[in-house]
Amino acid sequence: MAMTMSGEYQLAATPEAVWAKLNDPAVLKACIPGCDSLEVVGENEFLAVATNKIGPVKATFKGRVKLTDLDPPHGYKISGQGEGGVAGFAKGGASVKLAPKDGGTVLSYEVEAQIGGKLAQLGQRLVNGAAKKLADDFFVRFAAAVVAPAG
Amino acid sequence: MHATGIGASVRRKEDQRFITGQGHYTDDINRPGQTHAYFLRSPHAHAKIKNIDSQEAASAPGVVAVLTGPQLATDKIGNLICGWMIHSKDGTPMKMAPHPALAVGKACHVGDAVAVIIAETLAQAKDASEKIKIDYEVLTAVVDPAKAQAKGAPQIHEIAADNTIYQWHLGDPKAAEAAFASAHHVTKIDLINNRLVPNALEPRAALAEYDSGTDQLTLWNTSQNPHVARLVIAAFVGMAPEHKLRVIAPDVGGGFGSKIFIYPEEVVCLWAARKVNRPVKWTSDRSEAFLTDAHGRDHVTHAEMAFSAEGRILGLRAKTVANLGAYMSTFSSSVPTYLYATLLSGQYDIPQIYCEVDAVYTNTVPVDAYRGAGRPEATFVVERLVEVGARELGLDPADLRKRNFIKSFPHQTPVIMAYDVGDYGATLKKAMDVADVKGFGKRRRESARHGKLRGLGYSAYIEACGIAPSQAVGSLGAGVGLWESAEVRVNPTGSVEVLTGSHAHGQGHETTFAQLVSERLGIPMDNISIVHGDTDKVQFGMGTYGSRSGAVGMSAIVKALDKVEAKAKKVAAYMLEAAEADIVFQDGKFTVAGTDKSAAFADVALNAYVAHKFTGAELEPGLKEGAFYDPTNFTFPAGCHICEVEVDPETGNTEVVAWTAVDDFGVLINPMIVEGQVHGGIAQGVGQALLEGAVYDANGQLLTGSFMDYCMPRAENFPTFRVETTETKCPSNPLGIKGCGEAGSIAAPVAVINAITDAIGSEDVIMPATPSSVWQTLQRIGGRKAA
Amino acid sequence: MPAVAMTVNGKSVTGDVDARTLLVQFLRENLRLTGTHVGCDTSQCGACVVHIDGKAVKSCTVLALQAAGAQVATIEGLAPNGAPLHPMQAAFRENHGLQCGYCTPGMIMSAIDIVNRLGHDLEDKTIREELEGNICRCTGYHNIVKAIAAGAKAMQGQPAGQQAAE
Amino acid sequence: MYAFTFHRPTSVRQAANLLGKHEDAKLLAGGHTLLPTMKMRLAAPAHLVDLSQIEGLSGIELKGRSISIGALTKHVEVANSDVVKRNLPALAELASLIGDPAVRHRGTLGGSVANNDPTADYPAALLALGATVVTNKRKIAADDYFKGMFETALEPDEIIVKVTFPIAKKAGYVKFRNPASRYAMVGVFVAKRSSEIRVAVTGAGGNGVFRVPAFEEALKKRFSPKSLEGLTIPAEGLNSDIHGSAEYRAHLVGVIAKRAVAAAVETPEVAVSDAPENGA
Repeated sequence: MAMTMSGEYQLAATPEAVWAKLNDPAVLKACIPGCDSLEVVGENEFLAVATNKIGPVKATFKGRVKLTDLDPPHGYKISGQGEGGVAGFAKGGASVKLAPKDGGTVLSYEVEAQIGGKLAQLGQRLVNGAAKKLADDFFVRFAAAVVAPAG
Repeated sequence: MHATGIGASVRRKEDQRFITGQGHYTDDINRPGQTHAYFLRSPHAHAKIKNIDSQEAASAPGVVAVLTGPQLATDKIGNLICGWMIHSKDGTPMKMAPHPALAVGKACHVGDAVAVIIAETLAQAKDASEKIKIDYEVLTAVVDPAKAQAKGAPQIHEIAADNTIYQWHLGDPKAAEAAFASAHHVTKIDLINNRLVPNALEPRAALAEYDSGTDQLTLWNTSQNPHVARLVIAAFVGMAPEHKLRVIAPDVGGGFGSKIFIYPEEVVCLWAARKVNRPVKWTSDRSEAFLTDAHGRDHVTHAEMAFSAEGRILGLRAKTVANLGAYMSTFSSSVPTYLYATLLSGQYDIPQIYCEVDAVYTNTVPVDAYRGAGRPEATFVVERLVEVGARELGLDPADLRKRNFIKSFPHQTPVIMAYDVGDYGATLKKAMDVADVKGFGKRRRESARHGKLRGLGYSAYIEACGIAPSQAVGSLGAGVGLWESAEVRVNPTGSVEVLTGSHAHGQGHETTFAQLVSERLGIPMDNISIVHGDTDKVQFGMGTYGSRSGAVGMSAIVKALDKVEAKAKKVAAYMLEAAEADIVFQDGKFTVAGTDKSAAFADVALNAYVAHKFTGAELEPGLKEGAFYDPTNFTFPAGCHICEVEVDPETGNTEVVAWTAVDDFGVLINPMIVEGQVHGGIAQGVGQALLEGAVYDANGQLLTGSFMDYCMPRAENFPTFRVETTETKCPSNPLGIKGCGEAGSIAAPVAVINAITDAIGSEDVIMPATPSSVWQTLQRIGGRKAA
Repeated sequence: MPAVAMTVNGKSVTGDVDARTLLVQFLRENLRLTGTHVGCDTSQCGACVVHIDGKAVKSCTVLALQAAGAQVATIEGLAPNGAPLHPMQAAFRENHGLQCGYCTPGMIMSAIDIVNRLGHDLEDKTIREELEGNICRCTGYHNIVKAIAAGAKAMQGQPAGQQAAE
Repeated sequence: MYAFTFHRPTSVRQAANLLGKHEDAKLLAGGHTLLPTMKMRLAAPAHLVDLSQIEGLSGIELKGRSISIGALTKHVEVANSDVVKRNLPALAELASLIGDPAVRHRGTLGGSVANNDPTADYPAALLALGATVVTNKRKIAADDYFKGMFETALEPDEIIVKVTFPIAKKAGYVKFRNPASRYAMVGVFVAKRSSEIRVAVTGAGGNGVFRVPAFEEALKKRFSPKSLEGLTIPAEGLNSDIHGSAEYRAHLVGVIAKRAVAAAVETPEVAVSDAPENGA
């Protein structure tokens, strides 16, 4: 099943500062919900393992995360696809845009996510809400990370 | 008629074992040393399989073998086939893509089997399956039949450009054009016949065993036609010669068409059983069934009906795109063609009909015959056109129907079929009486007082059953003849075994067939056994589908009984020392005409076997006769169903509040069983109209993959049905019977939709008419219909 | 493997089972009581209904270990070894309340449970509502509803011990 | 199902210890959510802690102006309880609408509340009635308990012991079922107490059960279905799936709320004066 989500956050930092965080693997790891590990495997490419719980369902997804269409400090596309074993697979991408506003930065995103396999077949009741929540979680945490002191 | 003869509602013989838990379904059977198969299936709708690494899985605990598609070819196991050849308008044959039992190089739908794990226990097989690493390259999928032929759509099979399997047509386009040009009014509709998942309650299963000493393979499976399964698996898949393969379909828990076909899993179980030299068992679970049982329907249609100023139908045109899914299932090609377009005349005298059908591949589960197969789709088109036409012309829908009914028989339609007999006016009239159509206005006002919108919908359907004359279906492309066989074995003590090539999976053959024999031979039902479903016992048979077991299967029994009687008369003539011509057989006794000399049936049977009264030179000992019966025509059951609904305009919820069915099935052998068949058919038809529908997302993921999202009809979805019959005897078989198994599912969907559209005053209603979709329509038309 | 002991159709049974064994698997595979069927994997179809301590439950959604010490009744226990049919079984036959027979054991066990809870005088509407956990694909439910109404009445004169063979 | 170790503790303390000791342990009550998920291999707890042998976790008691229901009390017991039917008929009605009869014979209040499925019925009752979730560690007000879809205030080793429901003067629950799954597409619990009126909605929200202040305000003026005439809630944030759009669900919330109020109005007033319930 395919889902689209979007949102907007006002961040109290310059676009340059936000951009730096958006490209910091440690920040990404902290923001990807359930991320167990994020390993740099190439330029703007990571290997990630994330465990997500949706009610009774618990699935660990392993896969690649890539940053493309890099346009510092205006935005990029972060996309990933993961294999969740029996649960199926998930893939998706978020176009992230940064724009200066009121001395800070407006971060807006549009997420497209796709679920396949058993979760898509059996998880109607669970998946829509969960995907939205995961996307929200990511950007809520990111917003927090942006204003947090470095290190 | 006697207490257990033709026309009596005899209670079913088979029930004893089912109500006590003693049935023997495939999954109930176990063989010594049995292993379990688990299929690893593609989670992608369309993907290249670049590599399969099964090493770790092969050495996992309990694993006996891990097998993949390329090994099938190495072992010379052939592809599954579609057995009905359809040619396109331009004369080219249909584009049948290879369908290996395990995917080779490419997966074409979610659920396509990619590997099989054979292990000591099912849990071990599943555990091991998670250790298989498959490198997929995901390809773009196409799931919407209307988009499959579009430029730029991904091509699923090399053989089929534009994913087009065939572009077929029937009728005379020019004559139809002329009819439309002369029309006073043309009614046009666009509709979708929604994809359904058959969901027989018993999931499919297969158990295969190999005897290396005799090189014999045995397959127990959930099949509606074990002989055809054996034929295809022997002759096309090349698994084993026919005489070295035994197929047994034991008790089967419902089929509705989905168990006619030959599926990958049974082929793989046979292959694996020989490879590992141990029995291999596979039982589908429900989620797997959703992804592997052939689905039904899935048509996108534009249709038009031309009317004269007097409300006479002048012509019908339809253009349909039929989604056959990722591969061509066993009989898939015939469903949207010869089982569909040939019924577009409905019950009406329509001078011109022209129909075009494009069949396409998509990245979805294969589609094949499901209860009604083609005929529900045809009925939906015809009865929507008539209903909408009547409303547009301002005519009473029942009157418009009456005006156009075929009234003299035989009647040749413009679309092949020659209707033999019927009285459509009689079924409509009786249905209107039983449904109290006259009182509908009052009921509608009563509903309105409770804030509900009440509607009434008709469905005057016809079907072609008892398929069919072999020569006819052969000329239309069928790869098999559609006769049936029977053998009547009279034992020396006078008890009888009837071996039939038809197969029962809920229809009660053990009872109805015995009723026929009981009446004919004058022996009690308890002395008769009906044997079916085992290729080692029954010589050959074409199985059960298309409501053919009565009209064709029982006619074969009649033919064999004729031979038994003739032979028994000869024996009786010797016993009674009379001329054969003087022997009369009645009420289970052979009597010398005009005398009181007689011999009971059992005595004659004994004498046939002891052979003391005659010499073998003149008459062979024994009393056992076989027959093959090939019908001379289809049968044409027809009837009228009337549905009343109440729509809750606040929620969009539709409740079926009354149902009347009046059907003409010809002669009824067991009215109780016939009624039961009608009930079940109505439920499936109402299911299609209100509740059921397979939904794929754009990437080919099946979103209705369990009973959590695919809504099965439940008891509370129905009122008490009113089921009646009329009778015109079928002239083309010795019993005068027509077939009843599919009527309800053919008649019901359009009756429901005609009722809802009547209730809300808009034709814009899709199937399934879920509360949310009806509510949306109500929003579009601005609330409720003016009273 | 853990051992499990329970009473099934009045007989004490024991078995060693993998903890993940479902009650329905234990009944079908260990005890060879194959009258209890599996028709879905989401606890909806009701083909697997048995009674635990006198109450209808879906045996596909109970671990065998959870039934330890319980009284389990299956379709096979209603008329064991050629005993006369339970009135509900007889009513299903008399009213043609079954076709392929696959949902039937679960239907009958649910039907007896309905009578045990709601008594012998059941309206059609009540029966239809109470059957929401039992799916039949063959009959359209019409004759099942009739059978249960008739079976409920027939159970009235029945000795208490035979209400279900717990 | 994946392999796991099965535990059958006989006290809440033992059960809590097992949860504390094994990171990957799950409580098993009725099992009607967990076991199907495990069968699909979509959950793989290494340890299952079956609560059925613990005494005192089940039962229904009238305590002052509240009904206290043990966590392991089955839905059928709540549906049939004379105490509940007399004092909180809407809650009995709600329990009678969960799943199907066989499911109600196994499924438990505690299991449902702990799971907090966004389409489950009980959360609406807890929130509308202002119930209190009593665990082995503390008491949690319903307002603080539900934290979003499938999320609750429960800590990893916290076990629900019972839930206390203050008795309302009038209450009603109406559920519009998803026809396939029988879960709520929209379920609305309306409760009128002397202190306040609450309307809680389950099934519709992307983030689980929620209250509708606008409806509550309208009902304060007059507790009648008419007060909700024409009122609806915004579609934003509501579930949208193949069974119905967010707009449809938003509309249904208004319709079903009206019906729930009608149901509440029709029930005879419960003769218990009610006051903020504390320290039960």
